Amino acid sequence: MQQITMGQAIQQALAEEMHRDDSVFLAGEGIGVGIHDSPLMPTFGLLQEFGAGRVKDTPVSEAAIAGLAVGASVMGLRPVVEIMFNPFFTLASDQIVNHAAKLRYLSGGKSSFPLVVRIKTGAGGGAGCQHAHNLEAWAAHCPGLKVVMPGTAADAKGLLKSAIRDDNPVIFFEDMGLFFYPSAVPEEDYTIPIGVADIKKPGRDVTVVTWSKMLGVAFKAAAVLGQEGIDVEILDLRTLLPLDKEGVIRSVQKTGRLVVLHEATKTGGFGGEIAALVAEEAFSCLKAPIKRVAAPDIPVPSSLPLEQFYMPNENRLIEAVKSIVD
Amino acid sequence: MQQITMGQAIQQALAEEMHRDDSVFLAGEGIGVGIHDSPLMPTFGLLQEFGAGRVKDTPVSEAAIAGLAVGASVMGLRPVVEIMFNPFFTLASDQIVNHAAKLRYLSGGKSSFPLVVRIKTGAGGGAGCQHAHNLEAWAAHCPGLKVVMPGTAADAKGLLKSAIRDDNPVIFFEDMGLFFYPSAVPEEDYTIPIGVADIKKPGRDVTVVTWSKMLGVAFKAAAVLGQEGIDVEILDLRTLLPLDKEGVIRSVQKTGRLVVLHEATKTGGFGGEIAALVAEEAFSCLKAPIKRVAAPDIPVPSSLPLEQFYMPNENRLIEAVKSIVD
Amino acid sequence: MEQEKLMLYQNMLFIRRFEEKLTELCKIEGKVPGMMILCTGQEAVATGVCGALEKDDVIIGNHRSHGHLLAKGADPNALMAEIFGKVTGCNKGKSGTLHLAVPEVNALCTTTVVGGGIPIAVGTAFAQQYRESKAITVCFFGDGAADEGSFHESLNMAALWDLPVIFVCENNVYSGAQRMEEHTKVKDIALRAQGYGMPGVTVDGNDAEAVLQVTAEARQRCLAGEGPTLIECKTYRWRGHGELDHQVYQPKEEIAMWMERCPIKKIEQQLLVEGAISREDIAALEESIAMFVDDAVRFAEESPYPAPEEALEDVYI
Amino acid sequence: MEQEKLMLYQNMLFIRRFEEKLTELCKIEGKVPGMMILCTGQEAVATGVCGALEKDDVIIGNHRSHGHLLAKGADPNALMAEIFGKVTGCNKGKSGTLHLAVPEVNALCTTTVVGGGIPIAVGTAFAQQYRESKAITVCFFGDGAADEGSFHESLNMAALWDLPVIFVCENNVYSGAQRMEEHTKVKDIALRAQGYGMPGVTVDGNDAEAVLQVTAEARQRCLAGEGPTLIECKTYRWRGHGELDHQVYQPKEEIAMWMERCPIKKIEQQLLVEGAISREDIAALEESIAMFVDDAVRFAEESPYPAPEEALEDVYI
Ligand SMILES: Cc1ncc(C[n+]2csc(CCOP(=O)(O)OP(=O)(O)O)c2C)c(N)n1
Ligand SMILES: Cc1ncc(C[n+]2csc(CCOP(=O)(O)OP(=O)(O)O)c2C)c(N)n1
Ligand SMILES: [Mg+2]
Ligand SMILES: [Mg+2]
Repeated sequence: MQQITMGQAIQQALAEEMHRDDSVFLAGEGIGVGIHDSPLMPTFGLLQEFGAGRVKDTPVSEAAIAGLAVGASVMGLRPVVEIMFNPFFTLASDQIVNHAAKLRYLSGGKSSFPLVVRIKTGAGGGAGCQHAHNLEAWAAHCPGLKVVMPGTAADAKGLLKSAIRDDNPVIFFEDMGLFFYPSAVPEEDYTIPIGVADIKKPGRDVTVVTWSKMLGVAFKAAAVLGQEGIDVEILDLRTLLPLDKEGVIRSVQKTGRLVVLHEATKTGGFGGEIAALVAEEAFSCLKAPIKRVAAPDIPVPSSLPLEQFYMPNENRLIEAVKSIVD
Repeated sequence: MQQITMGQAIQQALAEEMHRDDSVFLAGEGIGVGIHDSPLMPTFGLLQEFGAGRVKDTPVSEAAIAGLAVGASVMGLRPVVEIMFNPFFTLASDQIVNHAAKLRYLSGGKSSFPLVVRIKTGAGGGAGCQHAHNLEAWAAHCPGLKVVMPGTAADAKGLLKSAIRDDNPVIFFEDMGLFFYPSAVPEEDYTIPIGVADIKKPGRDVTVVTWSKMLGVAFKAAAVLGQEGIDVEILDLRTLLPLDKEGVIRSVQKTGRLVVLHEATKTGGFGGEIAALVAEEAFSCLKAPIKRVAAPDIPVPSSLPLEQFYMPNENRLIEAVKSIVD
Repeated sequence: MEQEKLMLYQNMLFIRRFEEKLTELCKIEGKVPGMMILCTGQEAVATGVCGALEKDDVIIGNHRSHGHLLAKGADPNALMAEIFGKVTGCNKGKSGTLHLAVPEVNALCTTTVVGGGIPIAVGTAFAQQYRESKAITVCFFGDGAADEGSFHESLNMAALWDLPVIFVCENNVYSGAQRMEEHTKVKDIALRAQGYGMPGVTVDGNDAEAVLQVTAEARQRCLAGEGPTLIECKTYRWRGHGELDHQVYQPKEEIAMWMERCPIKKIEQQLLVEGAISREDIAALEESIAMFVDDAVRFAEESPYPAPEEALEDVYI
Repeated sequence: MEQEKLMLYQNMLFIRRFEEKLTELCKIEGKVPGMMILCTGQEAVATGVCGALEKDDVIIGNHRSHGHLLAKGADPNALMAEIFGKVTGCNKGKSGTLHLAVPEVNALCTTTVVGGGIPIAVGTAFAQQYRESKAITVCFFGDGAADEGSFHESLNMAALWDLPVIFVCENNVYSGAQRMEEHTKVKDIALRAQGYGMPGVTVDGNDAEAVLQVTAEARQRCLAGEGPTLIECKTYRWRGHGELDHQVYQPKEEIAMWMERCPIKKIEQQLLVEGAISREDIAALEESIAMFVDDAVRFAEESPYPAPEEALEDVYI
């Protein structure tokens, strides 16, 4: 299998879908000619391959970019637009939430809006809180949207393909921390279904539900805990909306314990939804309190040690797991 | 005590604070000369009383309205701006989330942003999903903001006064369904502290945590359940951020059972946070699963019977309570 | 030409009577949910613009769109039923009066978010350019919407890419309760077109023929690949923002003055003078329109509401 | 006048050397976190504008604001330490290079959200008007930011209310990797001012004196209650968008051409010709600046990082 980064995996997914279907086009700020000319960036080389008619560099106009996707999709095209960094989702959010998510419903099911909004996300670059602010919980609170947030290159490729082929608006979060590390990705054309969580590591004692970059943290913690005889099951949510409730419940039924891990700040984060789901529908299996490991309720600071303090890490996860496994 | 509506209570709070402190000013669409000239509307008569210098009717420009508040507040004024309907929060959200909430942090604590954003919210008017979309969970996921959502006229008045006097940005949600029904409101100058939940009805058997308009639904259900011998404690959250964790936990420690009730759609709603909090910090007191009663995961439909179906009601709450009390 | 004039007249009259009926219905408690926002007095814009369009052309509407939709050919029964919230409505009761969508006539989206339709029109026009179709997009919005950021971003992008879209700003003097001079310092919204490098035209929005004419020209430019146009139609809102608005801020004389300039009366006079139509023709037309409108109301009233659980449908495909 | 020219020269030179040092530091792995976005070549805008301001005047910056802040009088040590993420930085390490705030000199907010500072400038100017203070606000942003909706809403509102604010569009030909003509069809951003009913001025952004002059005039208009001005400063970004940008899209000849037009060299030549300064003076100045910059770096390097838990402070007051 090829060893490629998530940036490259996304690139492949975009290119393959553009070859497959000429109704797919891309738009966004700097997606054609960009200020970062690294071949590991998701849209690298696509302008050269597909031309300026299908790879549209746009002005710095997030609302218009999102509206472009809404309007083009109702006409039967399959736009894949990019919001450069997650905090700028705010600027596109009227189009995404009040339009992309609702217009099908408002049409009484007559129209559809097969669009994808790719959003780069994740702290760790030292750029501070106006570049890093994980807002997947916002998108996941909007019926009509699907919300995908992969944690591996292989998942990113398969899920992005599904997102592009999906007839509903899909918000696709890409953690930039994953753009640069290679891992195994199948060569052939494949898709991964939206709405299905994945057991990345089976385990007996405790379920860790996580997504995106935090998957790596979960693995690190699981390795340490394994040595201490605690067998962690890692459930990678992959999709936040529609939520794979059965997948989550099944795992907790097995282990009886749950820790949710995400990078976004704790209060109001999507971890609350997972905990609530389990406390509602799998209560009787629970042997211990449900723990959440997440960023503290602060904006992402810029200074290195502060940013590290912000970021949830394996130590905090290990501590949380141990506090409920005796 | 005077019997006034929440609209009038807000009016009084605004007028009294404007009299008290000339750094308070209002801005928003149609807050001076409005298309609704009902004396029950929150800003009715204030233009006449305070003049066009302090009651600023603005163009339809939500981002600029919010930015106006950010800039004016850092200069020491105390802006109270209005976003006409909750879905339009999206258009102001960059200013609110990336600026109002973060700029104090980014200044290293040197600057402060004592602003209030009033947002009218709530389904029930038949206007459909672009006018009604309860997004308090978005605001509550943003460190740096305070989020208030009163359920009675008296609370609205006292909390709005606190919000205006608070040195932090406060998002103040007003459910329009409460604008028109009178209830008792103290005459004298008083404030209600932000961050303190209120037991609106003490009870023994089950805690219902709710806020805003749903408080009325909780009371209706509690009356019925009371007759059947189930003693409901109604905890009105009033403030979502900072969250009164102790208040919630104390109540659940007493009753051992929790139902969260809110009007917003269920998945990703702030009910998840409450459930998660309790499942994490008061797990051992829980005698039954935690239930959430909320709107289904759909946009607010316009047609009357559909909108009624959308709206959480006492029957659903009664059913949820009964399912965990035996 | 005569034919065109007649068509404009009939369409305007239909819209007028359709909405007058809504004014009546509004007064009956619980008949029609939500707000009721009418275009009475502005009918020349909808009919003039749509008169220059082909079926394949797309229109994007706003909160004041009954006229746009009817002018584009939407079925009045389905509209009326939707306004009533009935299951036979064009959107099964999910939309109501404020966000009517009628894809059958390429009225693809109506949005009540002020300015919200403008970026979407950029998208539909982009699709038309991408597919090299011979159709264009028209986006209707008000003078107030021209203050929204979405207006700016969209016009810049549309001009940049020479998209086949016409931006129709229906300047009816008011944005909510604000007069034009209370929400912007410029006298003409059309002025702003220069800032994007596109032509901006001002036209008498109460003259349906003039509106049709400038629209047709702009449409030709679109089809020739010469890009978008901003057309500002100067007109007036006879009624309040919505039917609950008591118009306390609208000078009575101003309303009277504009009622003098009724777009329907204007064209009716011309048709009478030119002998293209007689008083009897008008009476007959009025009667037939009344019948259609009554039919629509009957259809709406007799139609059932959707079953409550149908609220759960149509979120996803 | 001579004095002013000298001041502009010194300020520009300081900014240049300060940022050249950052270019160096960037190459050392882990020295300075985040992006590094410099204004090299554009110094005349910051210094010219701030040269016309008083201490009480407020400036609002963007992602490319080192120059703005230094020109407004910010302490270079505190800036450098902040850029390093140290606790002695002007924002205790929370901000870093991209959102430096220096309230001490009324540099109240720097935001890296493109266009995000423009509505805030409306707010600070509103407060100045409300309090009838004799101060004004200046908002710096780029040509790219002029495509954001926030630009539009803000300029309209500022003009409507005659707010004392100057909108300074630093047109450095590029918005990210897009040339001006790739992101808008207009040649001059200043043109857009008409659409809001405010004056729009274009000025050579590499001529610090000219910039100071138009700013001073606009400031007078603000203070006279005549409202805002949009000033477009035509300049050029010598370096990439940030220090990681390899500038593949920037023609070498274009860069060379603009380096010929260096704002610092230009004024230096004049000062030399006019005899206001000698080669020796320049050498001495360079030396003194180098010392200050080195001091700043030393201060930053020797300062401790904040303790991790300090991340929890300063969210609320
Ligand atoms: C984003 C947004 N802000 C505010 C409103 C409330 N609102 C509805 S219509 C309107 C005025 C719009 O004026 P204009 O664009 O001139 O259209 P007109 O009503 O005159 O046809 C306002 C403020 C809204 N629907 N959407
Ligand atoms: C809202 C937003 N969108 C995108 C970006 C990413 N970005 C940073 S700077 C920039 C280009 C800005 O160009 P311009 O306004 O001309 O300023 P310049 O960099 O040329 O000084 C972009 C797109 C951002 N920071 N904020
Ligand atoms: Mg109008
Ligand atoms: Mg630029």
